[in-house]
Amino acid sequence: MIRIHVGREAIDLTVEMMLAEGAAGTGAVATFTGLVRPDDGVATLELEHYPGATEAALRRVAEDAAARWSLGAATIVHRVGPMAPGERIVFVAASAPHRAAALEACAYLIDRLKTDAPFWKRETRDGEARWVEARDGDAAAAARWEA
Amino acid sequence: MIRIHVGREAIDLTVEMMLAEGAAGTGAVATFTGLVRPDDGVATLELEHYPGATEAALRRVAEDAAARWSLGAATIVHRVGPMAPGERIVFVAASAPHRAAALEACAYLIDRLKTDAPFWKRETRDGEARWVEARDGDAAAAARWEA
Amino acid sequence: MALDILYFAWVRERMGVAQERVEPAAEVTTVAMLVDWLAARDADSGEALADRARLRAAVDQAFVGMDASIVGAREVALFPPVTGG
Amino acid sequence: MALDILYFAWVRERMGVAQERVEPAAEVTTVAMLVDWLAARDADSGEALADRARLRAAVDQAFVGMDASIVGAREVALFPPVTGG
Repeated sequence: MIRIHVGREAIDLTVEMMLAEGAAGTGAVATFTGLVRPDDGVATLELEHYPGATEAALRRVAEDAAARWSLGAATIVHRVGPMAPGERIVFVAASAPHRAAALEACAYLIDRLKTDAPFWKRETRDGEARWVEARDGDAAAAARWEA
Repeated sequence: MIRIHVGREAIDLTVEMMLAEGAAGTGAVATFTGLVRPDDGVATLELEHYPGATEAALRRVAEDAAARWSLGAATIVHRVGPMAPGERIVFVAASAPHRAAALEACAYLIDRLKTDAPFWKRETRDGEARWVEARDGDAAAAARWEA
Repeated sequence: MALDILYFAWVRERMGVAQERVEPAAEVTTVAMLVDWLAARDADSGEALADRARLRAAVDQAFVGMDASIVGAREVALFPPVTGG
Repeated sequence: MALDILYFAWVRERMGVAQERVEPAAEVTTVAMLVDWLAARDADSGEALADRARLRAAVDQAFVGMDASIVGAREVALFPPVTGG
């Protein structure tokens, strides 16, 4: 089961975990949640995206993971619009019969998402907004999955 | 924050995620959940443990992870007693400022738990109970963290 | 042939529009040539698109390199490196 | 000196008890020697502890190898390889 969702509303982990755990054959679920760091001086974070292209890119990432690790479920939920410190930006989950596949696929989902999906972060600190710069480490993290 | 819990009651992910996400400086939370596989022919799974020694072993694993990856929070919650297919056996979480630390620490927590904590599984299939055998892969997975 | 251009993040802010429809000359056949063509129209566009090393593109919603063809494309997006997750 | 022995999983089932208090001779100084001493007491114990390759131990709640000392220990646990998680 592939689940892709991009929306302005808060991410509901209870629902997402229920879906991930409920996939056929699931003995292991690995998840990653990204949050607006509450102590980083950021007052608000705003996420912009490329509607249509975003969902297609996320679906490709999830389908690649599901095929590579024979997942029962691959979930990517990403929030857009303004959000406050402590709120969830992204949630990914991988469900598999055993843990190695779930853990690896989860890392793959978030690493690929960081480089392959058209989202842009703008943060406001001390009343000043600036676009977040891409990190070199993100490309390296995504590249390690190419083999 | 180190959170260790061993108990007979169902694992409440909402509470556990709230604790893991609420740790100081958290921008990333990686989790692993182990479930009784619902389609595996197992009617019930029973978990036995070594009271006292179990909690101490889990605390050591969590403290090692917290120190190694500078975690904001390390959680290990493990259920004991009888459980039904689809139910959660174990939940681990690692909270960190960035994702690489959270993902690696989460894998470490579950890999080390598999070899270092005194739990034993007994499953009932077709009315017959048998003790689950340890998997060779578990020792190998734990060994890869020794460096 | 009419082509929709979408701008995101600081590219959008610098361009002052999120989207425009253009009709570049027939010899404009790659993303790089399209960026040059857009930038050459006026000083503001030129400034907005000056930092070519930090520009990325998608043609018909697929991420591509700057040398990718735009022949027959309906939609080209220009934006900075992505920062989601 | 009195020593509490704890058994878990199939070791417990085969021994027929979860716990017992024993007083081994002073020359029984390691886990392996303790297992030999327990197994030598009667045929049932001998059978229950026969599969030495699949026995693991903890001394005073710390996992140890079979050659670990039990001198001064208060509690020794014997069990199969663990299978949690």
